[in-house]
Amino acid sequence: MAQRASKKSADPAANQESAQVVKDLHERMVRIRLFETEAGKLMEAGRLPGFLHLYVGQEAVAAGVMAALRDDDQITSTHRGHGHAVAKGVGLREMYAELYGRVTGACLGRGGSMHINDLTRGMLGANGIVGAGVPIAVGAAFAARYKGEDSVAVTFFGDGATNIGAFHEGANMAAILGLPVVFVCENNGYAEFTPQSGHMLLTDVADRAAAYGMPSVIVDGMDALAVHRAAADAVARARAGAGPMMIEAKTYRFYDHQGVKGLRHPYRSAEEVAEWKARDPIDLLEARAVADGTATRAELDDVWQRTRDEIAEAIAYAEASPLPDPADLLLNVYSG
Amino acid sequence: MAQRASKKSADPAANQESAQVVKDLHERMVRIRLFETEAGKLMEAGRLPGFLHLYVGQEAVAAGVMAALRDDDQITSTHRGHGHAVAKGVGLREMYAELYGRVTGACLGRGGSMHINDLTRGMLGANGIVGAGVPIAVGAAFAARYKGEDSVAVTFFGDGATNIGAFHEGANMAAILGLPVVFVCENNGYAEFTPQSGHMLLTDVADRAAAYGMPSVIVDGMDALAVHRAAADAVARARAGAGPMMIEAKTYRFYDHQGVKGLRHPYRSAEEVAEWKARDPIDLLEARAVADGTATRAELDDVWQRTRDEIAEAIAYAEASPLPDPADLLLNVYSG
Amino acid sequence: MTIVKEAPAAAPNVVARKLTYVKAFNEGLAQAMREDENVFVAGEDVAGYGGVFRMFDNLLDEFGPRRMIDTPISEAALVGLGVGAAARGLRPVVDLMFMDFIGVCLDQIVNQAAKMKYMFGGALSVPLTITTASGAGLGAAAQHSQSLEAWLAHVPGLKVVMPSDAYTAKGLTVSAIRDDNPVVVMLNKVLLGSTSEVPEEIYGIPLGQAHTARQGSDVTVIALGRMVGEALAAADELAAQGVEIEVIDPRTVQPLDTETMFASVRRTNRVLVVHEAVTFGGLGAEIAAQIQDAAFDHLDAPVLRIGAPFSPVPFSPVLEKAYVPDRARIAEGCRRLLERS
Amino acid sequence: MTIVKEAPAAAPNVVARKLTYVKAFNEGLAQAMREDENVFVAGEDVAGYGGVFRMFDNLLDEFGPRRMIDTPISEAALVGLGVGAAARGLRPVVDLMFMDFIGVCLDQIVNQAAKMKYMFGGALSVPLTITTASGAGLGAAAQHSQSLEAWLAHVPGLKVVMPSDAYTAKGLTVSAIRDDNPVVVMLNKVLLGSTSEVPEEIYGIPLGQAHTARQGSDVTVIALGRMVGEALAAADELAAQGVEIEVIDPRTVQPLDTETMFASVRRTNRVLVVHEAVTFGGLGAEIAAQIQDAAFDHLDAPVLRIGAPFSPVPFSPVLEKAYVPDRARIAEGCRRLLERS
Ligand SMILES: Cc1ncc(C[n+]2csc(CCOP(=O)(O)OP(=O)(O)O)c2C)c(N)n1
Ligand SMILES: Cc1ncc(C[n+]2csc(CCOP(=O)(O)OP(=O)(O)O)c2C)c(N)n1
Ligand SMILES: [Mg+2]
Ligand SMILES: [Mg+2]
Repeated sequence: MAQRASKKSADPAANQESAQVVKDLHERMVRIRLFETEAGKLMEAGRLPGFLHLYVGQEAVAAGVMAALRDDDQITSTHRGHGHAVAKGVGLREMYAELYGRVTGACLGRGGSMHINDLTRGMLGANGIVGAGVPIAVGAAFAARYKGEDSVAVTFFGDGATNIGAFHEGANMAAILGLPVVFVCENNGYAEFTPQSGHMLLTDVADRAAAYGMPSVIVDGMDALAVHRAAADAVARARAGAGPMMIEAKTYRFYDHQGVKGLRHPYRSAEEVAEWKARDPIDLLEARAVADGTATRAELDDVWQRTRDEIAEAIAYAEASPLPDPADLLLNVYSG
Repeated sequence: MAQRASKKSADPAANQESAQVVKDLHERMVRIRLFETEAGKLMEAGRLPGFLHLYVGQEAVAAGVMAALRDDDQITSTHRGHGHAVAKGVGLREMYAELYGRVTGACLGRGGSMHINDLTRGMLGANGIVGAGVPIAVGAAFAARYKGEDSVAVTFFGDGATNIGAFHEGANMAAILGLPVVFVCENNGYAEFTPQSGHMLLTDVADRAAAYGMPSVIVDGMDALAVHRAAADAVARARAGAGPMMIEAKTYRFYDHQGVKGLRHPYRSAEEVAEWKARDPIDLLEARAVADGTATRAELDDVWQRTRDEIAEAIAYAEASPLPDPADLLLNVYSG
Repeated sequence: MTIVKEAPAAAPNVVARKLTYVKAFNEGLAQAMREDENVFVAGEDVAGYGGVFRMFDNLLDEFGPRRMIDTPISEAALVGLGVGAAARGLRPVVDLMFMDFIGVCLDQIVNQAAKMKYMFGGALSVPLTITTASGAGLGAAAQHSQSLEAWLAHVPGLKVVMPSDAYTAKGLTVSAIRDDNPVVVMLNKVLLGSTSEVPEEIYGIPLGQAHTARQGSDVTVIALGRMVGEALAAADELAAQGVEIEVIDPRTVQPLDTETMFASVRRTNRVLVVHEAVTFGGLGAEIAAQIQDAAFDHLDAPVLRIGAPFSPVPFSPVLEKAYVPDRARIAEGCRRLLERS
Repeated sequence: MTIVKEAPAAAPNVVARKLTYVKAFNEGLAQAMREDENVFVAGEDVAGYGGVFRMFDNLLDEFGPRRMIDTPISEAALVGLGVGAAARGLRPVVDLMFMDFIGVCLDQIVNQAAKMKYMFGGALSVPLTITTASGAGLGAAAQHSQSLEAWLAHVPGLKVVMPSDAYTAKGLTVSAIRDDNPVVVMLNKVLLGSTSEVPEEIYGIPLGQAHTARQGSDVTVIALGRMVGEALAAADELAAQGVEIEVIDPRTVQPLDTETMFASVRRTNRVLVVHEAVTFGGLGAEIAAQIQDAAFDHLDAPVLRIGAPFSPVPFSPVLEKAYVPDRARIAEGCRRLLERS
């Protein structure tokens, strides 16, 4: 049975959290939110090619986990990877430039949304194949241990992804090899348009960890501090050599599976959407921060404003960037 | 947590088992044992091409499960499939002829040991790919329900096979679709030469069933009656529409992973082998049958003798059978 | 784009009606489901949502949850479900969404579905249809844009069709479902919204029969899937310059109707093969190898192949456009062939 | 079988020493592990047992459990482990035992390992080596006997080598490990026990460089993997009849050294390509397509392809023997080519 950490976050102990951490989480979340809402607008305006799987609503998970990581810790991500990349510190300019397909992009315009990566930040890539990032993170953790480093690897995946073989194989592999991998399931209740109840019989994805002899914990994925505490524990555990662990963060996506379309869609009831929106992870953190005096409204607003400016600048950079040269079609197919 | 059914078999209630069932189980086990030991000898003598993964030691599982099935119930099997085929009623002549690569074989000589099948007996094939039979059984169960029939599908797999994606996906698929599939894990403690402790952290494979919301039971895989009772329960449950269930049978193979070589090999200790051999499933059943008066020694011996004759005849048939004609190389690649 | 349409035998009074490629597929599937109670559909979001490409729209309403099955993201189990159900007499249609995902379930397609009949000594058939969307052109990048027909056509026991327009999307799908073998239906993502005339009643298009989409005497262009339309456009352009291109649409790439190709090449003496897949190891290689053998004495120039360069599919539209073959490259290829004495 | 051996540059005093194919592989791997601390091996039963084909014998003793990793039966995770470790600077060697198993892990090979560098804009390299045993001839039937090089060679970003003897088994393995790209080493099961001269010290064989195993003026035979030995045997037989066959061993099928082939064909004017894989869509198609293009005016006969018939690999030895190409069929093919004016 997975441990439930969600309770903890209602605990008065939460108030002890250092103001530093709260501000860090807030900043990461705001960056993600603005990056994504602006990307959504650009897409609606027909300015971006390809697909976008927006992360809006799930910011507490990326922020909470990434705040527990070092630059040399590695992550593997999913089709819904912008939030992870932003939170891990990938440059906004390079990210937008990539969405625009510019040569200054994170993938030189070759990869697009689903392949954003930054090796200097330990971002081992978004991934277009559901579940495929899981074994890759296991390999990254293997390399860290092999080289005698104490970095860890974190792999993000959705509720739907836990039904694919690569997840199962990767989890068992990490467990039997005792590798420093943290498995973060972002359970947003849906795999595309199929509710969790339509793709598995379990209520808690975390219960799958037991099949690998792996401990697990369930957190409120709208509560950045709760996620952060759980992640810090799991990361510390992994770093200390105690092996992998799974975190299930219960969360929700505020936009459609792909694109922005809006919140309501036949597959989700208006009530359900409203309930989750009422627990917007940024609102929650801000309200708490203001209530307990960790930050003033003005300070928080300042973060939004600074980030807005940075985003506008990044978009302008992307738009001004040159396109790749078709003469370079074969660039980087092979090394050497 | 998996239910433990192994206790039950020590229960005095076991004695109530009808003599009919005991004799049925005995006969199936003897057939398997003799089929396999003779096949092993033929292989050692260089008379059979290809590989042989012998089932000796695990007879109680195939016999116990198959005695709970009807002809229209379907099974999918593994690389170690002879025991399942014999117990499901596939003809010994066709099986030997197949091992010899004769045109009278179960696969017309095209498939060999790892593809023996008999659709008239619900034997949907051995399989050379670990785990691949699992989703196929799920499909067979789907077809039964779709057609409004009440047959069930049983899929056999090893401890090692539960680490592969297809097992995971198939188990979850059966669970979410509520299909009449019985998952039988023959846990013989090894995946080739790797002990269970080297490929998973769990002691009981059955604990993996919980990841799919599937009930499970653990039985003594050397006790044919215990296996049979567990299988009868699971089959009845599935037939009644209550969905899939997993049975873990703890068992052991008396020969090497492939071929016969003998019992001892560096990867298994002599003590371990001796302990398991002391619990030979046929000896156990025979001892109990004689002790409680279900059968006389003479009756049991008669089964051995009759089976021996039948096997000798089947081998003679196989040896006398013609080889396939190379002119027919393209036979059965396509239908129609 | 003009395609010589085969009138279905049983339909003399068909009124010309245009349908999109995806609607034609959908109509063929629905009719095949009406025709045979044993046909069902399984895949991710095929039922409740109607498929991410709208391929399965309205089918849940008509056929209900018994025959329209939403599955978890478990492609190996999904194809396996189809194999097991087909082995037991049903006619499953399983959908793989993007063709690029076959890497996670190829064992079930290649080692199970395709080989089962053979390995089992003919004891059963596996009338399984696998539908999937292939092709580049939507900025979907390297893991969502591939054309992998060369892998599948190399597998004994499989059949593979590549509809090139709405008419073939419907007819080939119907034939795939009616066929007793595993058949992969490779729809093309860019074509989904394209229209052509489609008869209303159910019709099949014979598998393994190529179609001469345009007749011409100067160069034979053999084009796969979406490239058929590009070849026809190139032919229009060249016709204005007095060059007559013959365009052959194989429709089925396994089995491949090479006789139609040979006959054409023996008349035109020049041939170009074009597909979206990377050239190296693509189906064009097989076609070229067969033609140079069968029509050796008839060729005035080597068989010319046009495909993608040897790289993953790039994301940036400016690169993707340069990557995928198009009418301009086909026309230029034809001109090059004609220059060769 | 006699093969012209390249003397490694750095080894002037090598004493002729024969080794089996599998031992040569093993020696090359061990030396590569000694050379580079970042090389490790992972796979099923590779450590404790030394591999089911004895490919990894004694490596656990020398390199210990840190560098020799037994894994669960989880090929997707196994290859993924290699991809992730390679992305982080190690040089993993992951073993897939039978090549037929790639169907369960092709996504990690094709969509991850092969495309990662490209998709990531060149941010990293994936120096991953995948070893596996391919080929028919052991009565292992349809799911344990395939030669699937055509699939892999069709994938941009991958390299693929097919050692044809002990010498190349060692040298190509070493080069695969030293290479900064994902390389699949396709060993041949039937050759495992065959011997040839193998230098003791570590040496690489350049990837993408074909080797002329025998010179001749009448027909060029391009043979893959085990077929090289068969071609050389056929050449011996034909030499006795006064026909001189040139035998080319591509060694690497991706990238493919076509220049060596073209040069040969321009001299012999007749060419035969032979491989174990089914002919349709096999690598012979690509080779034939390229040769008919590059040497169009030099061919006295169409490029002839010899491969397996379009069927899964049969079990019964009498069928398997008829199925796999051999020296007799190669010799007969050469004669047919020579008959053609
Ligand atoms: C192997 C594979 N199958 C299917 C898809 C198509 N697909 C992309 S995202 C997605 C749903 C994923 O659900 P989940 O893991 O819960 O992540 P979420 O989208 O909710 O973040 C699917 C089915 C894919 N990309 N890869
Ligand atoms: C996908 C795949 N990987 C590896 C193998 C090689 N292989 C055959 S049997 C086997 C071990 C299976 O172990 P288990 O499932 O416990 O069955 P057992 O042999 O013990 O009956 C392996 C690794 C295979 N056939 N298929
Ligand atoms: Mg989800
Ligand atoms: Mg086992």
